[in-house]
Amino acid sequence: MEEKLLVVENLTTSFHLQNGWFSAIEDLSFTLSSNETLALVGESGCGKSVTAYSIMNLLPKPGSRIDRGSVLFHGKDLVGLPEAEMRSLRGSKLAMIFQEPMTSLNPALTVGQQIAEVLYYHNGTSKKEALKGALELLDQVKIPAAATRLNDYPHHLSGGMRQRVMIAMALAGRPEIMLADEPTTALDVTIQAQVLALLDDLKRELKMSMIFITHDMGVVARVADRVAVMYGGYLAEVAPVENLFANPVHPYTEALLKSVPRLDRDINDLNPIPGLVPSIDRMPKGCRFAERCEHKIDVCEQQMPDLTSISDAGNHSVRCWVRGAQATSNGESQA
Amino acid sequence: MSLFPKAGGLRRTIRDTIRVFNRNKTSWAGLVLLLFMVSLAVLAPWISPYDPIDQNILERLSPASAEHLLGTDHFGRDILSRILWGARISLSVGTISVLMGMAVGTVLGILAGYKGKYWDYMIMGVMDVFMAIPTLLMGLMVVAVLGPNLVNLTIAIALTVAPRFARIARAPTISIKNRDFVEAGRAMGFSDLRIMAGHIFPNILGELIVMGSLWIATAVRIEASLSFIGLGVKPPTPTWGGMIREGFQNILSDPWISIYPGIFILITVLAFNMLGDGLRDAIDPKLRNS
Amino acid sequence: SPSFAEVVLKIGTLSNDANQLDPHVSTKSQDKILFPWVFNGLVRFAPGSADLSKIEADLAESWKSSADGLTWTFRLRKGVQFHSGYGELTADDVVFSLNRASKKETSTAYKGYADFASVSAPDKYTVKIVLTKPIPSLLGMVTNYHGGYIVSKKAVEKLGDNFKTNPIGTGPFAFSEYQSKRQVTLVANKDYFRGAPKIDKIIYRYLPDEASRELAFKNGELDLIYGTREQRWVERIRKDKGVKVDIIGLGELRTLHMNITKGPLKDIRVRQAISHAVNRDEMVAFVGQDVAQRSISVVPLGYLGNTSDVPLYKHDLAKAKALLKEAGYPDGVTLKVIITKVASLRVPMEILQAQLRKAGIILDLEVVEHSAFHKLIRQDASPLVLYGAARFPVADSYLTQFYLSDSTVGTPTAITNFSHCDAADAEITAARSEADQTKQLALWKTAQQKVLTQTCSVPIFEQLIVWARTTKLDYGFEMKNSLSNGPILNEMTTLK
Amino acid sequence: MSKELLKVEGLQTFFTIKKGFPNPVTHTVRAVDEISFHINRGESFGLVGESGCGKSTAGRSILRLVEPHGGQVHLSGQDVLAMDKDQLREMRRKMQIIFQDPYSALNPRQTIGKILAEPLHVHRLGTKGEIRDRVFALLKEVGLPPEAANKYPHEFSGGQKQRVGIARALLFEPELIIADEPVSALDVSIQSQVLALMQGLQETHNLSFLFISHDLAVVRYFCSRVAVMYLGKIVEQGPVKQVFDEPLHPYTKVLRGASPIPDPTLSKKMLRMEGEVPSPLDPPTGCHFHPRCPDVMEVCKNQYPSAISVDSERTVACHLYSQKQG
Amino acid sequence: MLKYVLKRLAMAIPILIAVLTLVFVIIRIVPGDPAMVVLGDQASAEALAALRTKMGLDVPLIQQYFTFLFGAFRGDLGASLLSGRPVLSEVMTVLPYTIDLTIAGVVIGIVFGVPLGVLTAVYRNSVTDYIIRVFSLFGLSFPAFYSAILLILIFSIQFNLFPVISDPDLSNYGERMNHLVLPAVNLGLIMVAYITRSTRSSMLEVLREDYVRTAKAKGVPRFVVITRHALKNALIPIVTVIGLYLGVLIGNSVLTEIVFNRPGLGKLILDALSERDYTLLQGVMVIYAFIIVIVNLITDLTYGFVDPRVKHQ
Ligand SMILES: Nc1ncnc2c1ncn2[C@@H]1O[C@H](COP(=O)(O)OP(=O)(O)OP(=O)(O)O)[C@@H](O)[C@H]1O
Ligand SMILES: Nc1ncnc2c1ncn2[C@@H]1O[C@H](COP(=O)(O)OP(=O)(O)OP(=O)(O)O)[C@@H](O)[C@H]1O
Ligand SMILES: [Mg+2]
Ligand SMILES: [Mg+2]
Repeated sequence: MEEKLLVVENLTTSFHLQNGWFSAIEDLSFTLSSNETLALVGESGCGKSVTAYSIMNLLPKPGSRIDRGSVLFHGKDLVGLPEAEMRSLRGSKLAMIFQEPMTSLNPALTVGQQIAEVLYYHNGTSKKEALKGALELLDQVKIPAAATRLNDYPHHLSGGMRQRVMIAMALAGRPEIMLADEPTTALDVTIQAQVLALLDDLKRELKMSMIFITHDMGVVARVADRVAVMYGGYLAEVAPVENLFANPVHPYTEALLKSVPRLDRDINDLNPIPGLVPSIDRMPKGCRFAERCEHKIDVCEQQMPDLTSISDAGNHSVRCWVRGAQATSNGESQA
Repeated sequence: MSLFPKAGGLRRTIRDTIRVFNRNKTSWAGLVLLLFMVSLAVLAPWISPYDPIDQNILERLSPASAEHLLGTDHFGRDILSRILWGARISLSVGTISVLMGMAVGTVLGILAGYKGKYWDYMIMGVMDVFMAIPTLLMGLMVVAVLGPNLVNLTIAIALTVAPRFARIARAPTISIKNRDFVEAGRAMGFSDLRIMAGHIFPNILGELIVMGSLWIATAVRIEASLSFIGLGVKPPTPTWGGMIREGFQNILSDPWISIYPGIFILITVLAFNMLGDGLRDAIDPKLRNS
Repeated sequence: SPSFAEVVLKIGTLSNDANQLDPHVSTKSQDKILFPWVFNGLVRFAPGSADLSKIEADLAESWKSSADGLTWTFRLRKGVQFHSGYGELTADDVVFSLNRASKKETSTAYKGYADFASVSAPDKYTVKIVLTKPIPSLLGMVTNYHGGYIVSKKAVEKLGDNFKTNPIGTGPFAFSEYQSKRQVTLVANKDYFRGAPKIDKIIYRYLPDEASRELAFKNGELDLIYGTREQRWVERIRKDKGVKVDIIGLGELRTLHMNITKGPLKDIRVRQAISHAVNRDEMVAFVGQDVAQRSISVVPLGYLGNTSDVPLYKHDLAKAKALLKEAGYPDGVTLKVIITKVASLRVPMEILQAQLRKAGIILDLEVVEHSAFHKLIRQDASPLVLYGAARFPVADSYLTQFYLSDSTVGTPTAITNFSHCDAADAEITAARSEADQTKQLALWKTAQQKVLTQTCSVPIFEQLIVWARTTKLDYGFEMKNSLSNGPILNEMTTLK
Repeated sequence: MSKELLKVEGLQTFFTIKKGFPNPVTHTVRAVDEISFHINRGESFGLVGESGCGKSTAGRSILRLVEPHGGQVHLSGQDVLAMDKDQLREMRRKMQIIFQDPYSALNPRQTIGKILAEPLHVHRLGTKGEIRDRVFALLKEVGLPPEAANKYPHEFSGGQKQRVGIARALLFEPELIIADEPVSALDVSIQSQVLALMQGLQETHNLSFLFISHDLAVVRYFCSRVAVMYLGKIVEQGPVKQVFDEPLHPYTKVLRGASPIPDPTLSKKMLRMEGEVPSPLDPPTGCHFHPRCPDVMEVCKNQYPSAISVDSERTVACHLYSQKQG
Repeated sequence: MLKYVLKRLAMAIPILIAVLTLVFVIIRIVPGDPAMVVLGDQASAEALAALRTKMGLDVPLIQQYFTFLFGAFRGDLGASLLSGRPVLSEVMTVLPYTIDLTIAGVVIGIVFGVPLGVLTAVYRNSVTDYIIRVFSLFGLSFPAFYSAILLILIFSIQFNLFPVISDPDLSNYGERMNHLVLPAVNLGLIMVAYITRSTRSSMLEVLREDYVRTAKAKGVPRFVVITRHALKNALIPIVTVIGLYLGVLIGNSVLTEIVFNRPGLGKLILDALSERDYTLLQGVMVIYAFIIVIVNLITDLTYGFVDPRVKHQ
């Protein structure tokens, strides 16, 4: 079996709200191989960002905690790692880019300074060399006239350029894993296309792994090798991208694909998913999708199913009473 | 009568307020202190042990005792009684002046912010002129001109407060004016007045209340400062600042004459500051969830 | 640069600034205090006294008057030098000074010199004064007080307007520097004709705030301060180690003047009611035995001509109320009264306010700036005027300025007759040129009786002046009375 | 009654802005620069384009929420731009707007009931009882329970708030609704709910929509005709299927190619394109698109192409086609 | 840049004129007579009239107004009615004292306020946070005159460390500093309170910003995140606050100068007011308005300095 770069197991993270602790992600397990792109998809609030922050150990403190689970990076558990050690990983081995290129760059520092900083603190290069390195990185992310841009402040740049700067910054430490939290959601389609293409090229060149967070199934189709669909803090379905689109198993995945209008074909009637995504302090008891699910059976509202593999290759797993691996056994016992 | 009576309207408002207060406990402390001060002021005629202006030369400058809980001043007047009556002045001058300044300033600020263009230039231009004169100096001049009395003192402070509130009201007005619901109002054919009074004002009210309570604290201090300089209200009317000024003469021998009113000023200003501070934290949505 | 043994005396005085350091012009306490340190008169009160009968020679060595009392001749001391190299004092300077003092344009004391026919200098060291009528107390007019100070002619002519901030005299201390609103610095006049002073430098600081003065004194930043004129203060500060308190006369008489021409006060019964409502004993008790005296007449104690044989109204609230009722004010009256911010008048006024309230007379006090107060009371804006003053210690000065109808405020010859009193015009004028001392005294007595019968004013108490000093400061004589309101500092004064 | 409900001709809206410190310079943004189109009764007309191209400004100009600088807008034959204040009030009952951001579109200090009732009060449309009934009816129609009337906006999810926005737009029973990106801010699953709701309402009320969006898929689903905007100008318009399936203008092609399609087998071939969207403060000379255009010609750099009717329903503004014709 | 400064100064002219007019009008309504102040209470009516003529108080108000206005713009604020010295020189003698005091107050405010504010923001809701916040609330609530009195009682009278009267010889630096300590602390305390609070709230806001998260994600040391990334941006609102509270500061400096008997604009203005020294009063108000205008300008220029978005637009 190929080496698993990152193994996330039973990760559970909670937030403190007015009336107690509530888990935003629960029992999350997935793996990431080297040079692989895993897409995390799901609607707003399903816990995509929290997953990323939990891996990076960037959860807002106080007010949040990792209840259990582990994040094994090269076999080393990142959960509970001392802050100093974690910091040396952040920005070098593990890099992250964010959704809002407008607000994620420091308005008071030049683009060059912000990129050079990574080199300065991680590689111990001199400030001057770091700036030189920053210039190379800007070239690498295809920013025209990079030398002049080095001294620009973020507000001089357009959204697409800023996102490239963010990418350059993430690349500075030669990361093994890049976590991209909706990096193109705020961009126009044409610019999104450019950034996606850039990420694609870079990934190939640098042999990075990537966790790509998005809610846009179109983008998933474009970038992902494997897809993990999240709902209400749980993983609903994990599968290679072709499998998922060709054969969505979880009712949520299926409904999601059917509910979006498509540019390439006529859809006369949309099939909206009824109801709302529940918030973390009001999660239903059993399967969290149950109340919106067309196929629900009694057990769905009682108990959460496990994430089980349904394919022979072992690469397609689903968490569902009706269509998952537990379906037959439980369905029978229920019936 | 409301068209859609809210589920337990008043109770709900109270509940919301309590929730807001609970986020920052200092609001509670401030409120309690303040209510205490206000009740002292309101009840002064009944609870103050002596007539605040009654002199008793023979008992002058006596320290705290069973008869005079906080002692007497250099005219032999009961300090506790004077403080209680003085609370009425300090609190009412502070509150009324800020309310006046707030009313004028808010109207002008909303107008300037909403109408923009020359309205903005004119109004804010005039406000800038007033702002170019430091608060205390403005009070100093106005009181010196109109003569020191309660009304003039109040006007003086209101004059310095108004331009600040114009500023405070203008900034959020400009940002709210660009919010879609204002645009929606215009698309519905609402008049400017309705939009300003019915839609913008309620949305900046929270901020105004917060700033209001902080400015009352300042106003109480200004009143005390003007009285300290000797531009307060007429004798023998008791005011806290005036009492400190009078007591200052005897600060070395009979410090309590200044210390007691000083403590009351401190507590009152503190109470308003705490209340305003807490409210500010509670009302600021950015500070709210964390 | 401060030499190692320089003796510096630091004084804290009242008021926030000098007014004018011109002795002929300024009558302000803060200025008056330092004039006797810088200037001399032809004669002087014995240091520490204000007794007219103890006048000694000063710039003049000797003097005599003609038999008819109309011509006075003074022999000057020789070799007296003006400060800052303005040369020797000569008769010319004296002539110049006395003429200056008697001119309206250059002096505020000019009224007192109305009966001077001429002042001349027969020779360098002789001065001759010719009068139009005899003035029995002429010597008083050439003492070290107000118009009597001798200034340098050369300096006045050279400095012009600047003289008022750069005074040149012959006294023990010479003016060195004036910093507005801060201080005046004087330095020892090493050539002083009575010998070089032992204090090298005087820093005379303007510190209007009593508490600040005291704090600074306590902290050793000041050696001598103008004190708070209250018994308690005096007693307290006396207890401190190394502190000596001097209570100096002559006192300032605090009088409540009532405008007899206006409003309810037109009715004599209302004025009498006020007189009865005033409680002098309480007032004195407030201010304190050591620093206040109950006044006995409209002329202050210790003034030539003062008498207790006058109808002073006793404190009697019942009578006050009855009189008010009789006058048609059964529910009392309310009077809008203007008063200065300055504590020495405001505080007694506040006490009066409380006293009169008990008789149903409500005073609505408007506290204004001191200068506004002076302006307004001269416009008859206040029916009651509480005024405190010390004048040259002769009954005439007081009676003329406060009770002669010539001096009524609002008239061209106005001085300080706030009550519009006209009861004793004849007596006051007659007494002034009465050569016979006994007759003069009788006239003054009648005048005082008449003023009180008309109830023009309520004399209340006399306020003495308090100075506190470190015991290191020794005047060299007993400091009892001083016309300047301040201690006399001269060559005898030492600071250890 | 004519088929044509709204006719926009040569509409222009400019903004002047000051930029720079310490010495600001005034720039003119031609946010909407001579656009023309029409909308038929009962039709949904789409307006697509990238951020900042002037879509919202166009919508707001038609409603006169911003004052246009030129051109003509006719609603049912009436000249909207010539109306005085009173006429404008009347007109606004026929033409309403839905906003993109459901959070900012509702006054956070008013209950939903108040938000919906106030306009009726202002226009004196009925007694209190009638107004109340109308509000409840509308809530029901947009799929909200009657209790919603007592609640405040923050107590609702984005999709529910957008429903309130739609209900408000329906208050006066307008003929035309300008929907400015009504679903862009919504979650995927909610987006389809709201789209379905709007579609249903359109049928029952015979509404016309000016549907502004940057999402071609949504426009393709919702609209019958579409105009593509680029930097203040319409570059192409026509029936939605024709425009998206066989785009003429190079920009439309780019836009289409860049739009992700949820199908891994198709989308890996997504178009790659260089160049940034130019600043509207300083648009390129000639055809605004020429710096990014794969088919750029010399003429494109100097001259803005005029709109050419390709057939009765399609126009395109591109030199490629003017030459073919000429 | 120079052009901008000049333009801003030109824009201040109408404000200054308006302030001048306001002050002129207000002052003339005040009762009281400067001639009387000069001549004293025994002066004759004639002498008073003569002096009024000499002081230029007998010409029509409107003429006085224009004389004053034109004078002011030539930099001539007239002569003090009382001392006869030019107003400008009166102001200049005391200005160093006020400037010393104000700058020291602001410096104390910044030196202590900013770090304390950062501390409270970083350790939000901790004991440190509460303690500092309570102290800053107290700082705000003390009237300036009251804190001044307490400082004197404690440090001068009790411990005998500093003089009661702050009236140093400016050429003697030791004395100048020694006399400055208490008044500056008095002024600084309040400034510390204001700055701590505003630093805290602007730091809290900035710490929530996405770019701070970015900095953390880059693995930059915490101290660098707080200073270089957060504080640098938080400074912008802090500058505003410092500019905004200058008015308060001036008010407090007046009170401080009074209690410490320190020469300065505050005492000058109070004296001028109590003595009806019209020209001096006008002059000082003009200077104050001018200072405020200048400070506003400096504040705006500082924005350009700390906020590249402003600088490079
Ligand atoms: N700091 C926090 N405090 C409390 N709750 C939080 C916090 N951050 C996230 N949550 C909750 O955790 C849940 C998951 O949030 P998360 O940000 O991971 O969602 P997401 O999938 O990234 O959504 P989006 O697409 O909106 O970014 C949400 O319900 C959110 O309310
Ligand atoms: N009030 C305004 N003042 C100045 N410029 C404006 C104003 N409103 C819009 N603009 C400018 O006009 C141009 C068009 O803006 P508009 O909002 O119409 O674009 P849009 O196509 O709706 O964009 P988006 O998709 O971001 O909503 C933009 O460059 C914008 O910056
Ligand atoms: Mg997220
Ligand atoms: Mg828009």
